Amino acid sequence: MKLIIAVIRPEKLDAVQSALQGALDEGDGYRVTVQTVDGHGRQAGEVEYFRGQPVRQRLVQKTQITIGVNDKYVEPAIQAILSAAKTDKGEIGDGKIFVLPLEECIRIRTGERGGSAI
Amino acid sequence: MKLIIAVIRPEKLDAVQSALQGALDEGDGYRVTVQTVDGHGRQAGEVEYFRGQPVRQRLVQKTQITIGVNDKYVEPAIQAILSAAKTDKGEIGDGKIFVLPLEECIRIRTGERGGSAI
Amino acid sequence: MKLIIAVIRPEKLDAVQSALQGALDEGDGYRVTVQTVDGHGRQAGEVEYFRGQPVRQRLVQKTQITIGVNDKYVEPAIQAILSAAKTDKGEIGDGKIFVLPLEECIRIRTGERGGSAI
Amino acid sequence: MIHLLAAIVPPVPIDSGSTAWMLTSSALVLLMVPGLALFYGGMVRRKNILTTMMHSYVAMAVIGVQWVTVGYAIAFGQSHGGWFGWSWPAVGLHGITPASMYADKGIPEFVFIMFQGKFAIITPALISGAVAERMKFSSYVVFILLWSTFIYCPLAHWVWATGGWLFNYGVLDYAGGTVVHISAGVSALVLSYMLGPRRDHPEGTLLPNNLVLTLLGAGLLWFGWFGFNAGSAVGIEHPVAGASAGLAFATTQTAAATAALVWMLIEWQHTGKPTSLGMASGIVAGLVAITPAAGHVMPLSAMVIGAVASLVCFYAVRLKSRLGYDDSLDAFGVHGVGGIWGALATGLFAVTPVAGLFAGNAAQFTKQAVGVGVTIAFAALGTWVIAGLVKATMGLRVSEQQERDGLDITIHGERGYHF
Amino acid sequence: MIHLLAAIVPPVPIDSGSTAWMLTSSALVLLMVPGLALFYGGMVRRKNILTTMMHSYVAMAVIGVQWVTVGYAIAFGQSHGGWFGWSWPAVGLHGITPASMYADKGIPEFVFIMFQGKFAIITPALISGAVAERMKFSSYVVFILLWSTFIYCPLAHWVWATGGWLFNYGVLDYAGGTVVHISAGVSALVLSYMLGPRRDHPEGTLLPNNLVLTLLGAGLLWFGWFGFNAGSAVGIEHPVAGASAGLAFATTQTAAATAALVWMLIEWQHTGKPTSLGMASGIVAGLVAITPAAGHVMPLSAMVIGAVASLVCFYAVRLKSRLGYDDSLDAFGVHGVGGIWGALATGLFAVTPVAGLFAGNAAQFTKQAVGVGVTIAFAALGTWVIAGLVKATMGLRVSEQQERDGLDITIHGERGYHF
Amino acid sequence: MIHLLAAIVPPVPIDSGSTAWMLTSSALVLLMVPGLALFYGGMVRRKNILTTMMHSYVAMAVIGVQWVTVGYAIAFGQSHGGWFGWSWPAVGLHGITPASMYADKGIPEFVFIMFQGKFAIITPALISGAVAERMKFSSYVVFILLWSTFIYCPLAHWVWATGGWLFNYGVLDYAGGTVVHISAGVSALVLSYMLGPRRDHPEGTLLPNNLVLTLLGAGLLWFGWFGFNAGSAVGIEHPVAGASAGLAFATTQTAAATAALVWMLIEWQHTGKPTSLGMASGIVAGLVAITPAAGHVMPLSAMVIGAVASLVCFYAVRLKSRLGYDDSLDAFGVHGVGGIWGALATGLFAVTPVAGLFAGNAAQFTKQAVGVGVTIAFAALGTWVIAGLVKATMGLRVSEQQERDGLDITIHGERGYHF
Ligand SMILES: Nc1ncnc2c1ncn2[C@@H]1O[C@H](COP(=O)(O)OP(=O)(O)O)[C@@H](O)[C@H]1O
Ligand SMILES: Nc1ncnc2c1ncn2[C@@H]1O[C@H](COP(=O)(O)OP(=O)(O)O)[C@@H](O)[C@H]1O
Ligand SMILES: Nc1ncnc2c1ncn2[C@@H]1O[C@H](COP(=O)(O)OP(=O)(O)O)[C@@H](O)[C@H]1O
Repeated sequence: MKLIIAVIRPEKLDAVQSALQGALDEGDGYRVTVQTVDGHGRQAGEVEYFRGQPVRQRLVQKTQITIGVNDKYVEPAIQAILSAAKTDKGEIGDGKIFVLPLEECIRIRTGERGGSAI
Repeated sequence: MKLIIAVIRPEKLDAVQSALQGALDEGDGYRVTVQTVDGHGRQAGEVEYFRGQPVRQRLVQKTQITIGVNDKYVEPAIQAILSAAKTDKGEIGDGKIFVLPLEECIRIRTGERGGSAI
Repeated sequence: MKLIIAVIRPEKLDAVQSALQGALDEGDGYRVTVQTVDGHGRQAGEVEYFRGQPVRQRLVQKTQITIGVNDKYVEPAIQAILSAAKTDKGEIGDGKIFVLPLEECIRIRTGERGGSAI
Repeated sequence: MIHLLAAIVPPVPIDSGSTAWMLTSSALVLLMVPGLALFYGGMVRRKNILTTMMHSYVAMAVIGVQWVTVGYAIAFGQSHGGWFGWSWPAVGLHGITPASMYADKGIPEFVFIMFQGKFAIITPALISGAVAERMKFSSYVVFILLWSTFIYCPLAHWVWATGGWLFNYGVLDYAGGTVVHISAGVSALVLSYMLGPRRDHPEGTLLPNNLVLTLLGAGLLWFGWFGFNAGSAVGIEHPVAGASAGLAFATTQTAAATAALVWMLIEWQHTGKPTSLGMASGIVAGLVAITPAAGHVMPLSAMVIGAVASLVCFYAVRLKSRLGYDDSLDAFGVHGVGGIWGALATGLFAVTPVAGLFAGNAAQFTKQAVGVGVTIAFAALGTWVIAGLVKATMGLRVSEQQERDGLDITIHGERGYHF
Repeated sequence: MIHLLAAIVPPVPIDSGSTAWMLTSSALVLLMVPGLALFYGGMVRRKNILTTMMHSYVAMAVIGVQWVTVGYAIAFGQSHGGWFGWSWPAVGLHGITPASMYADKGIPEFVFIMFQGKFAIITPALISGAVAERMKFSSYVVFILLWSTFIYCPLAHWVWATGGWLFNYGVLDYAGGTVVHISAGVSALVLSYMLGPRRDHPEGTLLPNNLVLTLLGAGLLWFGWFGFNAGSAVGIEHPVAGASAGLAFATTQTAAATAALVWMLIEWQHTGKPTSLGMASGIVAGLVAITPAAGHVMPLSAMVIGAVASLVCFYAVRLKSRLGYDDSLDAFGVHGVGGIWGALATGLFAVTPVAGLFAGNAAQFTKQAVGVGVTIAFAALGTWVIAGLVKATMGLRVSEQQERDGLDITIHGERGYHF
Repeated sequence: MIHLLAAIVPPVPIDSGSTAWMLTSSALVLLMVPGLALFYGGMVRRKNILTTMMHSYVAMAVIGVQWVTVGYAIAFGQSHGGWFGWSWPAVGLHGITPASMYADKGIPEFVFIMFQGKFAIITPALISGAVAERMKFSSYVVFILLWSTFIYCPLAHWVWATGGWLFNYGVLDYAGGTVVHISAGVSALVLSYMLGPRRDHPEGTLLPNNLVLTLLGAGLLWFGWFGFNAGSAVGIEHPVAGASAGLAFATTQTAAATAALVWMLIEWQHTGKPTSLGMASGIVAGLVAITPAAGHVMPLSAMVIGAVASLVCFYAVRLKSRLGYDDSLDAFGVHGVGGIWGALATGLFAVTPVAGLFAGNAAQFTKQAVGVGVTIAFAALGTWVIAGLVKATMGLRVSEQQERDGLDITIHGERGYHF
């Protein structure tokens, strides 16, 4: 099992969710946890103005999604994210995917553990 | 050391915190980091209305808690979460627990590392 | 590759970002993802008043930063965080750093994988 | 408000200045309803902000219609033995013409009706502070409709209408200490007992979602209250925009300022933290307490009334945790207690047009005490009956799950904020 | 508003009561602009809240200047054949003195100019509801400047100025059913077709960022509308603060309350969820519909007008998804449809000073229908020409990326909230 | 405001229209305080929003009490050599009765007292913009109490009271250019120097937490300012709701609109981003600048005054980063600079009742310059002394940790939002 953490553009969330649904849904829906984050990558923060004075933000708003998957779904999930989160030609700020080892997964409702709980 | 990440119902946070305190507090408090997330699992998002038109949200608000623990506390922590986060008979949307390997842990205040820093 | 997750005081974020820039920037910027969290450690939550009645919050607002780094940058990143996030003499509530193994990293823009994508 | 029977006075020409002030006052009192919605709405948890605001807004809709349909007829129609009014032409206002004048005040009757209608709207909305975060919305709507018809309208008749029995007896209530605040506050208390506390109440991490709204609401209330009190000169004199209105304006301002200051000082003394909620609460407590007295007392007395209002309300609010009822936003603690103090204080400090105890007329204090006692008894009993009926037929409370998930999404299908 | 030519009446002394009410009314109508900004601003997504509010605020700036420069001269200057006005002394108001009186109403002409100027400001701002979240700000500014000068000002002249051709023909429009609401609503519809829908519109997860603001905005609108409608007694009688103002106040209050109640009941019936947005929409629909009728009909008729307004607007709003245009915040669905209903209803229910159909004067209904038809045609055509010109020269829409990232940051360089 | 000694004029009967307008104006000016609280509150960081709002609200409490206790006596009591007033009956207003009339204006003295009291409340609150995010709350409270008593009240006496030395000399200040805006703005500058900059100020990521509040605040200020300026006709003529009020209303509206437009255009030109904060700032700058001139100049002059106000304030605000002081929310940049320009412009453009430079009376410009100079000197010196005393005894600034954690939680024990 792996835990996939991806940081994407907020406006791509809808597309990514649809792509994940395509890749992961086995009939009982797909599962994902989403949160709002601020990121700093090569992309610079936005400039805002306060009474005529420019203020450059250090961070840009991003969306982070977390998905626990069984091993055989890792690559499909990555491909789904890649295809949906990338802008036309790929632009700075498109984001990043991290894959972490996941040792255990437990469904709170039933107490099931492991691959079937994911 | 493990890093436990659990996604629970927001309204269960108080109960889970109390349970964790019971399981983890060795006299110097218990430690946990909490954040607000949005999730998609088998549970469907809520329906809202905008001038008579129903709008189904894709995501449901959830609470994510993160706990770094020494190995012997992994199971007690999981049990505490399971007992406190589950609704009476277990309902869809009760949430999930992920356990990740944790290689290192450092207390910023002292610079201590490893199990005693957790 | 490692994923470093650090929970720090919100008011230290600017200093930590500058320190990370010093430690990690190889000319193409440094990368970090930031989010607002609530924490419970030895530090107690704040007391607020509601019509004369004190209400102790269980949680304190913290900032969490996440950084994916190649192995040789792990220690410099940790040192940067430690130096910038610590209050003068080190106070309860200064925060914690977790280091997790990172198996894969993918740049969405290019599809690059591994160390060069980080 | 004291006023004469329209029928027996000769027609007076329009006084445009008085009409201007009464139109303005009526608009100001309407604005108090959104003000109240913000004041209350800011104090609840995020998941209940819309339903809390809707408690005020729906009063504008429901009582707004009820008032022109039958409310005015019951409150200000021909008196039946001093107990209630009824005049067929007042039903749906169908017999009132633009040329109908109100008494001898030089203003169109429509303007008086509207001014009074705004009082009828805000009074049940005040009650809603006690039921926040757990009352069924449909039951609330039915409750305020019945409450307004069977408690508020008769009470307004007793105290304010020519021929009303408390009016005849001589109870002074310039702008609604008994009719508005005591009646709403006491009913709030009864209702909070009947509803029971919020499920997660005793644990008490119920922090206000947005104190900015509460402060703004208090500001709008203060602003609108000038119409409420200084507009109530319509019961006293002609022209309406004259000496009595000027006095009422001055005492309203002075009592609110003093009460805000005193509440802040009490908090500073007690906890070291002068809160913005305390500031807002002090403002409202002062405004409540001066309401029955506004045009009857001098500014220095208004200071005392305001100062004492904050003292008694501050301690009344703390009582609640000891007595175990859950008056969520202190509708009783502020409006009930503040109103009782204000109505009694009118009997102490009044100088015009009638003297009070300190000016040598002890009888007036007795009259005020009777007015207070009658209002408490009538409102408590009436609420107990009406809420009992609603409870038996529709139920008063939302389900446990609705309360947990918040009333906004479960009842109204909306969330206050999408940030 | 019906009024006589200032030149031919003998001077009347200042009536301080009427002046007080008109000063107050003018201030109240100004407050409707921030009210509208909140009403609309709360409904859009967080990334567009400031630009949506700016649509209203910039009208205060741009039309505020245009009105005193040439707008008043076009609308209320010497009539040229009933088609438009022009008086050199009215340009920049340079020939008007503090002592100049308006007609025979006992108020300074400056006060009348200001009152009318507030109407000129809010009308184009109403349109902005249709263009939210995608129109270029610079194009919007140019558009409203041209629209106000070439559509609003002439239309106000036709309907309200002595000598205006629709005025002479006998169309009744107490406070702006045709001039304000139909013209704005129809222009909004045309503009939303010309702009096209928001890119992410059909998917429809476009939830309002802050309904608290929308509710507060509706409350401020209701409050300000008393100035809008009851201040429009200036067209009818002297003193202005008199019988007609009183009637207009009463019908405004009654229609708004009834419409709010009915919209809520419709929603309860349809979806089981009485929403706060529905409450706010009902309030506005009722206020819109009563506007042309306010001082002409009785309160019971106002109830009917308000109730029907919510019915027709509720269904009109639903039409939009079927017809495929994206009137983002329902400027047409509420103001256009509500205004048409109100203008026609005035022909049905009017009793004073002219009778309508139900009082036996069928001719008045015809006149109203003509007024509605002319306004629709003129506004639609005019908007099509003006927006066409702007589109050809400056473009109407923001870029795809600006729309995606939000107009606040990309156009105004700001974000509404930094929480 | 120019007014005559009450004692020497024969009693005038109540004019209900004037009284209506003055009651309304007093209420409107009170609403400016919550308006200011929002305007300022929206601009600070989230952690300081409540304390920033409390700076305005606490002025309602503290100065509200001070004014009826001694403030009015000092400002408008019997003049002692033109330097300060004092009348025993005015202390606690104990010798004033509802029947006491103000001068020959046909309004109760209580109404005049209330109107003036609202000015006394808002003036120190304006200063708070300079001290935001770092001043100790207790010190702020003591400071405004002393400042109002020893700077504001005497200054009001000098300029506005019959017998005041600047009044006798002939300085024109219709509604408070010198007394209110210059005095507050200059004191703000001195105080910001004495306090020193916010610790994290130069790094400058100090983005406003909620511009929606700032826009709403600017809207409420605009609305309330009609009472501020057009109500100040009370100093000029009877009836108060007459020609002078009408003129003041028209110039207020025109200057605000023009200034808002010009500020927007300057920003568009400079940075390409017409901001909502710029819109709000332009509105306020225009309102400030027209204040002393409102009833003295014609609308075309008001346009020039408004336009120039935005120009000078826009550049004055930028000065601050160069001169290194931290006037957090530009109390000096907008109120000080705008007030100075407005007071001088009054000397240029005045036409009624006295002529200014452009109407051939150069002497008036000199008088205005003297008025400006005296006000600057007195306010600067007085603030330096008072703030110095407070600094020496209580300290002016919060601790470093309080500033870091935010003043809301550390001083008031609250957070603005719990989302
Ligand atoms: N190594 C990293 N560690 C943490 N977050 C990262 C890392 N790389 C990218 N991110 C997150 O992804 C967002 C987008 O990154 P992007 O600018 O597309 O990366 P790159 O510059 O590598 O193409 C960043 O704002 C940041 O939130
Ligand atoms: N595999 C997963 N990956 C990421 N998040 C998950 C996963 N499974 C569950 N979650 C999170 O937990 C929340 C509750 O899940 P739930 O509906 O109870 O899961 P299940 O359908 O497996 O019982 C989801 O909304 C989501 O945020
Ligand atoms: N073991 C842990 N698991 C999860 N979060 C932790 C842990 N230890 C610390 N934290 C986070 O770091 C924050 C600061 O911790 P702190 O009080 O400085 O820790 P300590 O008491 O160990 O010095 C906490 O509020 C919490 O959010």
